[in-house]
Amino acid sequence: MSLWFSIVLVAIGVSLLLALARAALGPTAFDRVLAVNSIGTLAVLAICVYGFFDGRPEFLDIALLYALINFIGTISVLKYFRAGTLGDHVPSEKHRDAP
Amino acid sequence: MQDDPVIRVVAKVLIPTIMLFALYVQFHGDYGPGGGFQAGVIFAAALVLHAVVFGLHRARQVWPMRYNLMGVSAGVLLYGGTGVWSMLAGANYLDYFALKADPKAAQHLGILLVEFGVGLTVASVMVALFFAFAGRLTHIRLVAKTAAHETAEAGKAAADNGAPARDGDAG
Amino acid sequence: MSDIAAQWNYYVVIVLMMLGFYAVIARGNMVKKMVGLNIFQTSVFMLYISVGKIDGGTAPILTGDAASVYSNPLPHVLILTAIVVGVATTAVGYALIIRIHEAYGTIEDDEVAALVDADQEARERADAGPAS
Amino acid sequence: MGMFAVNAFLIFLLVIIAVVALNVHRLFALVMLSGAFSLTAAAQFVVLDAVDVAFTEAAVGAGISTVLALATLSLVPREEKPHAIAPLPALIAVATGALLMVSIGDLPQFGAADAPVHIHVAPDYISGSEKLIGVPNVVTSVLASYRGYDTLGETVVIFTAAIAVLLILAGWTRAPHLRDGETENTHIAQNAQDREDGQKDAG
Repeated sequence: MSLWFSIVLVAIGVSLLLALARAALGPTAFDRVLAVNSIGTLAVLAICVYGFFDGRPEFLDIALLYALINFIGTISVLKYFRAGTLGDHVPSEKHRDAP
Repeated sequence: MQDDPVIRVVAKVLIPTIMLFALYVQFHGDYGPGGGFQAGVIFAAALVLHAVVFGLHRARQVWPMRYNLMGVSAGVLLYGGTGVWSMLAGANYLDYFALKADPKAAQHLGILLVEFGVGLTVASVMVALFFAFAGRLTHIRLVAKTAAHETAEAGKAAADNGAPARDGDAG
Repeated sequence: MSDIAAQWNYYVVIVLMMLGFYAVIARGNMVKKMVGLNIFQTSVFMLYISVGKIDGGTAPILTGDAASVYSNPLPHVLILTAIVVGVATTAVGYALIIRIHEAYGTIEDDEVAALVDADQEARERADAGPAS
Repeated sequence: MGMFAVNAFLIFLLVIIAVVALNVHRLFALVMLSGAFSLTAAAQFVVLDAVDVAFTEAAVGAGISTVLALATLSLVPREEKPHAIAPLPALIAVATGALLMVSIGDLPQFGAADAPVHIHVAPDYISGSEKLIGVPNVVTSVLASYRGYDTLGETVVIFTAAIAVLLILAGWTRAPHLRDGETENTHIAQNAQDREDGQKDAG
């Protein structure tokens, strides 16, 4: 049982490194957004697997929170891309262009 | 974001869920991981999501700044008030054993009140921070418009009096 | 070597601290300074939490089993509040950065310093004007 | 052993993220990487048994911090001026780190159960939380009951920070008097120039 959890943890670790490489190199900003999003997803997985590995699976709450926060973060970044600001459009002046 | 139906629907489903989760974290903090600090931040995150998806002015209508400021101070007051209550009951400041006859029930009550105060303050503070940061651009433009209006009015009044509008011209 | 393996966390925490410290004192960009400060902060958090860890221990949420060993809850309490206070102070820092940008049009600290000096000279010139 | 491997890997990952983050010049990438840093740090806290801390770090570091940083980036320039490595600060940082590393040898071993920090008040907290307070989560009972004054102070600090930010950002402001493309500084310089010109005319 423990062996399988170890294998899964190693797989998650390798995927984390790959996602991190994409976040660091990522030619466009969207690569970075996706990479950070998958780092978050992998962290959710890692916490779940580690919880069972450690014998205290009641900490799935944390994984739940991660998933929610990850979603909010991604939506905020996309809003920032589209509008250039997290607040309201201000029509009276020229908009700042997205990066 | 306002015109994207998928994101609007997902946000409508998710915002109440996140708020419910925040309340779960707040009141389940005695038995599992969680507590006032975490719950406050999660609750604020739900409002951030609302502001990002539906627009800041809508979020300000849903969660008015006036009441938000009251929340910021009410949390600290609730925390301090619990301490004062225990003093009135004849014990030291923040000594919950005096709140009730049964010691465990007293501790539970004290921790519940204090954690709720922390949660209220943290949630309101985080919302206030986000509104202040995201609303900065609108704030500047609004004040600029008012200032320009006032300058124009003052200039008109000065022109009517035949006096120069600028100090520099007086020299 | 076994010493390094046994104290691995402490060594890596210090490397993290050095990185954050360098960013705070050497980089001119204020947003980068703030991120460096956050890295510094996280390294301190990590040190505290590492100190609180006990081998074979579990999270300090009572299981009802008398035999279980719990990690030390005290560092957790200190760091939990420190994280929330940390984000509040970070927000004050970002707010000041926004105002500095509105006032000087740049967030590089050497450029801000040059502008402040130039403005000081302009003021002195203007004040010295009536005497000459 | 499994815990040690996961712990060592995650904390090594943190260093990699920090190095990469300090080397990018686009502030947007910097903010994204600091979000990833927080997420990894939170996973590390779970491995080190600090579940409450992990909860807070995930909500604060990855959520609110990232959003505030993005809101800041929408108001300030998004590129950093390229910098060479500054020798003196690098020397200071390395010297500080070296001093600390030398003193690590005196710390109790990582994970040792008989370290001084574990035998002072922590056992009292753990047994008291069960018998006296009746709250299973020891962190909550220490936070709200044993160290209630401490938490009151932290709450007041957060309150103060909110007041400060509201005064700085949402209160009275001088920026509106400026025209497009002007900064406060050009405004002051312009005033000085105006005064000078005025005197010349008067003279």
